[in-house]
Amino acid sequence: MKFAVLQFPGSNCDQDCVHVLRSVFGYPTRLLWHKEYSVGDADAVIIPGGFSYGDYLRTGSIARFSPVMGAVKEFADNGGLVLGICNGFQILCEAGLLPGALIRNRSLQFRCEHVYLQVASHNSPFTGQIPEDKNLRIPIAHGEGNYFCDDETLQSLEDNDQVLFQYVDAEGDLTDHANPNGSRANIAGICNEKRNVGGMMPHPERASEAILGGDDGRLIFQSLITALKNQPTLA
Amino acid sequence: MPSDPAITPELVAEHNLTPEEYEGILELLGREPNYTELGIFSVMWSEHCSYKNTRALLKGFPTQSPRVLVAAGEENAGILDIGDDLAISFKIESHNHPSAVEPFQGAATGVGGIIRDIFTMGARPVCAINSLRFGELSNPDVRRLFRGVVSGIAHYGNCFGIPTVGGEVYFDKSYEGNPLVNAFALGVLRHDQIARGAAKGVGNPVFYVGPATGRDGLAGAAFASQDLTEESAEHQRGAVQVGDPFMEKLCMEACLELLATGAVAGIQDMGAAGLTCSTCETAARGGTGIEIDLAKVPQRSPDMTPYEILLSESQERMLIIIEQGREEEVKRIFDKWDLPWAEIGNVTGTGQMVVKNHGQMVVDLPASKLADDAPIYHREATEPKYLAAVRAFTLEGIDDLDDPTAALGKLLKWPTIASKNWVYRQYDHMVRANTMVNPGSDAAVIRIKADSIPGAGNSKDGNGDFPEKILALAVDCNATHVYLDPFEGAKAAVAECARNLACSGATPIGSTDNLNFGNPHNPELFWQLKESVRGLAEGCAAFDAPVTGGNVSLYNQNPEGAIDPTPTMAMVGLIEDAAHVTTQWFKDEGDAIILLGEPLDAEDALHGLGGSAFLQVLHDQKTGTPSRCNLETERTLGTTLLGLIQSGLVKGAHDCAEGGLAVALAECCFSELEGRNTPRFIGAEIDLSKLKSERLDALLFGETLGRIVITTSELDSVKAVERAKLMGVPARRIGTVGEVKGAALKIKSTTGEWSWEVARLHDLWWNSIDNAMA
Amino acid sequence: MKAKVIITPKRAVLDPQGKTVQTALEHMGCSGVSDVRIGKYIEIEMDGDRETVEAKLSEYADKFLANPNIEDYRLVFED
Amino acid sequence: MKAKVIITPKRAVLDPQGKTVQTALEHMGCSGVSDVRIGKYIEIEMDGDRETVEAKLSEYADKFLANPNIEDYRLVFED
Ligand SMILES: Nc1ncnc2c1ncn2[C@@H]1O[C@H](COP(=O)(O)OP(=O)(O)O)[C@@H](O)[C@H]1O
Ligand SMILES: [Mg+2]
Repeated sequence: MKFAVLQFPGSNCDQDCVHVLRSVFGYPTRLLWHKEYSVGDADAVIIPGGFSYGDYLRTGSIARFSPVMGAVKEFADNGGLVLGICNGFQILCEAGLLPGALIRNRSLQFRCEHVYLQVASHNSPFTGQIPEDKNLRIPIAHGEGNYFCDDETLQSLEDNDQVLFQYVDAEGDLTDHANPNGSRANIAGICNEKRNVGGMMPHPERASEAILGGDDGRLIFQSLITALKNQPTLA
Repeated sequence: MPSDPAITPELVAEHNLTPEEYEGILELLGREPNYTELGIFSVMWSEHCSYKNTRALLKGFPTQSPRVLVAAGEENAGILDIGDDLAISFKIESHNHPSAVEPFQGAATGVGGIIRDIFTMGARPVCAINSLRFGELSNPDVRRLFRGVVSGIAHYGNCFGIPTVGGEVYFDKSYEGNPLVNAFALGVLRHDQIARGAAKGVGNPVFYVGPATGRDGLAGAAFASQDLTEESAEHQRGAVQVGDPFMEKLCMEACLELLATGAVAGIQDMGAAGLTCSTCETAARGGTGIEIDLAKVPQRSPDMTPYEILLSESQERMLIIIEQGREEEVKRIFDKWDLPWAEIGNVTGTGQMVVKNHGQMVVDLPASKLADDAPIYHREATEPKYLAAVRAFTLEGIDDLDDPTAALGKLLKWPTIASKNWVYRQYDHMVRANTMVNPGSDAAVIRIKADSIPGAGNSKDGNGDFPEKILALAVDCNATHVYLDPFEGAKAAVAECARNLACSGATPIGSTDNLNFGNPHNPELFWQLKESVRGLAEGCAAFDAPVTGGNVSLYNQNPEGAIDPTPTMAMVGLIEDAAHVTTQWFKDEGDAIILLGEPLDAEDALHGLGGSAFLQVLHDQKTGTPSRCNLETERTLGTTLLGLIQSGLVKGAHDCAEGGLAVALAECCFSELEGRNTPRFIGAEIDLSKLKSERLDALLFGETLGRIVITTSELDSVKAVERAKLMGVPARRIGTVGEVKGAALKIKSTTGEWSWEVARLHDLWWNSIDNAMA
Repeated sequence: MKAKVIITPKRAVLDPQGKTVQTALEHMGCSGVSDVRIGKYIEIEMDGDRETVEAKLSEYADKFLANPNIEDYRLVFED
Repeated sequence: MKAKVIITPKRAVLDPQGKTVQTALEHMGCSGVSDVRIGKYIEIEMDGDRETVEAKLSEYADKFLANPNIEDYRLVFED
């Protein structure tokens, strides 16, 4: 099983994702430069966090036009698994691979802190291995993580079970207080209708080793790995 | 092109050069400088670049140890060995005046500048910290500066992708209008990756990389070396420098990639005095000369004069000297990263810094004289008059407390003591997935893993048997104490750093300092500087933490007078084993609370209340001789604590600083947030009735140095106390960690017993700055 | 020629920056402000006559400069 | 009434955002772009006649809405 982690100018969580997949989980993982036209032999693609192109104009707006994103689109259209984290989520929304958009946090401030996530759907390659009643504790670090979509889109996200994660408080309640950025319906992560493309603002790669104060993020990578193992195309 | 103005005494003065200095230039050149050359001397001989007022003092710093690979002053930053062929490079630098004028961009470019210093050494920057000073938050203009500075640091660091893992913030009237912004960065490299800022190899081509040069921050170095007045802020020549962290991130990646090819003969960032400083310093270090043609330098506007191009401080630019014949590598790598580059000249053997414009000579100066022969001044120093009153202060008029209940709340709410979460939650402190202890404990702790080394992260194989390292970082300076006693206060700043490192389980290995002072021509202010440097030097020597580099920022004043003397000290330590990483908060109910160190200094007539937060907050008095700093005691305290931590006895450790023992205990009751809006509290029952003290206020809030609160399991408590005593450190059990449910801090003394709801104290402490900024 | 692209947040989209500025204005004593919306103002210097520039810019505004999910835009030409 | 505050980066000041967008446009095949500068566009709905609004807004633009160190602004009134 092989992973590719995209690298745009300004990506800065690329190495962190490589570290987790390679050193924590032990899978071959390579960086994929934004000027590449193919995802090669990768079985899954991670779009990491950071400030691609400085986040100028709108987050993710420039990165989505890079050659590699054409390849990612094709890969996703063919059912390939793609996970966008933070800036990766923003890029996927800009590219139209996920619905909605991520706008400025309502506090207008960048926020770096641990949040609690409720798993809204276990029916996805990104959440399949997370125990039923478990809420995750994972850090966020973003200035534009305020998920916005129109009412219709929100309805269809809910109808199709596309919401993956929602911000909750320590007790597991879905409150406004628990919402760090003003996202609609406390949304922290979603997937597409086909369920092979996922995006989330929190950083599971920063929560995959106990030495960093928590490893709930591992469950997300573990889900991805299990889903890949079960993919019929993979021996 | 308009012709250059004639050199008149007025023009010389405008360039901040004294008539004597101008005489020196005439002598050095044997002729009159032209206008551009005058500009060059003005920046190269400014305090910022030449340290002309402080160089003599700085000689007193300890700069050597077996770990030192590159010592202070040799290069852009020092380098220390951390074992297994690995090394670190770190440095602190100020951006005070630019931040006063334009807080957001000033602070942002300050972070950018220090990061450049680090990757110029060949190291990959892996973390940042900062030290900030502002006026009081009740002043709306102070809030504007504070907000701007913090978001500027956040903007640059977050976007660049460097975790800002710690820092300090103080609020005091003396910084009104003249905030201090000291930024620190640390990078990692292998021994064989050390890069040099020297122009080696006659004939080697000189490259300029990075964005085009504009009229940004013209003569900023000179500006930093003037008193900050309304006028100088208004008339700062040139445009405000705007930082582009995205560009810098690319520039760093490209430079590290280029360095790995072995094609680089020398590399230097363009910081203060941009092209001027980088060309003449590289030539001076290389013992060579350098010749460039300005026509080849990328420019943002078509009509820039040589003077402007040479003195511009446009950001994110580097000067790189390439081994002849390997020019293609620069082209390949910088094109890959879509970065502008230009070949602008070459290394010569003449010893001269020669600048041409379209082939026409504009500057011809002896490089090493320009870089190294700036005048050196031994300024007059006289003890300030205010110190007589400080020393005369007694506690006579200060009634002791009957009930400390309200006082503790007031102190915790005081912005200087209150939680700085409003600040650090805006910083990405976890990017790079290395941060083991986040902001909020005594020191930040990060691990160094394979992808921290330049080049290693890109290798195809896993990280293998990479020997992970763990580092701790702290930055400290109680400038009130320095103001009241510069020598002792400076020593105390070093001791506090060392204590904070010890509390996190680390042994100090090196330090870097930022001297923020007023006008050195004022003998009283110069005395503060001189005494502080002496204190820092003694302190660093005592902890075997050689100074590997630093920065001087003088002329920090507002119309009311100078800032409190602020010799900011940052220290780095090594932690041997992940199991030794220790945080400040209480861990489990029933644990024993032990105080290491003498509760009160018997020889201190003020019992630790001199210059204390308590006197400032509750009695509105900023005076009194502060607690003495006994370096020998502090050193023993540190090694003893480390010994206890390494033998697995210690569950938590927190030193006593501003606000004294009571504030330290309260802080131990608040752990780091578990999650958003989710604090974790734990109570404590403290019995101080066995401690001899004439005054309750001194016992609870006095700032006697050399004290650390630790916790151990009940089972280990006797052993810990005995071991400490055996090492010569006073130690006594003072209480027990209490319940989580309805957590309360209870303190008993000979005169009474008081109880505080931890949640309530936490609210005052946690939300104070938030509320002030709302 | 010089063209301007004015990008404004869609009515239905929450504009946190606009809201914050509005509140700040009130706090500063600037009364009577009932709405603030903050968008972008892009000035582009570009070769070609008005028609070509307009065609090109519409294309790039549609697909890149503005995000139709959350923003509206209009082009402005002067002198 | 409705007023607009148009805020643009000063000429002499670097506009990294504009530069990045300019390069991006080129890479996307939008040729002939020689300059891009990105500023802000603020729409304010406010009580009062044109004169009062103008006076007020100038004051707040100077001290709050624009950053005089790096930005210029102008007020625009329409209908
Ligand atoms: N400017 C800042 N940036 C990041 N973290 C900060 C800043 N100021 C304070 N902190 C963090 O808040 C905590 C408390 O700081 P401080 O009160 O200075 O502690 P101490 O007295 O132990 O030195 C530390 O963990 C520190 O790193
Ligand atoms: Mg401390």
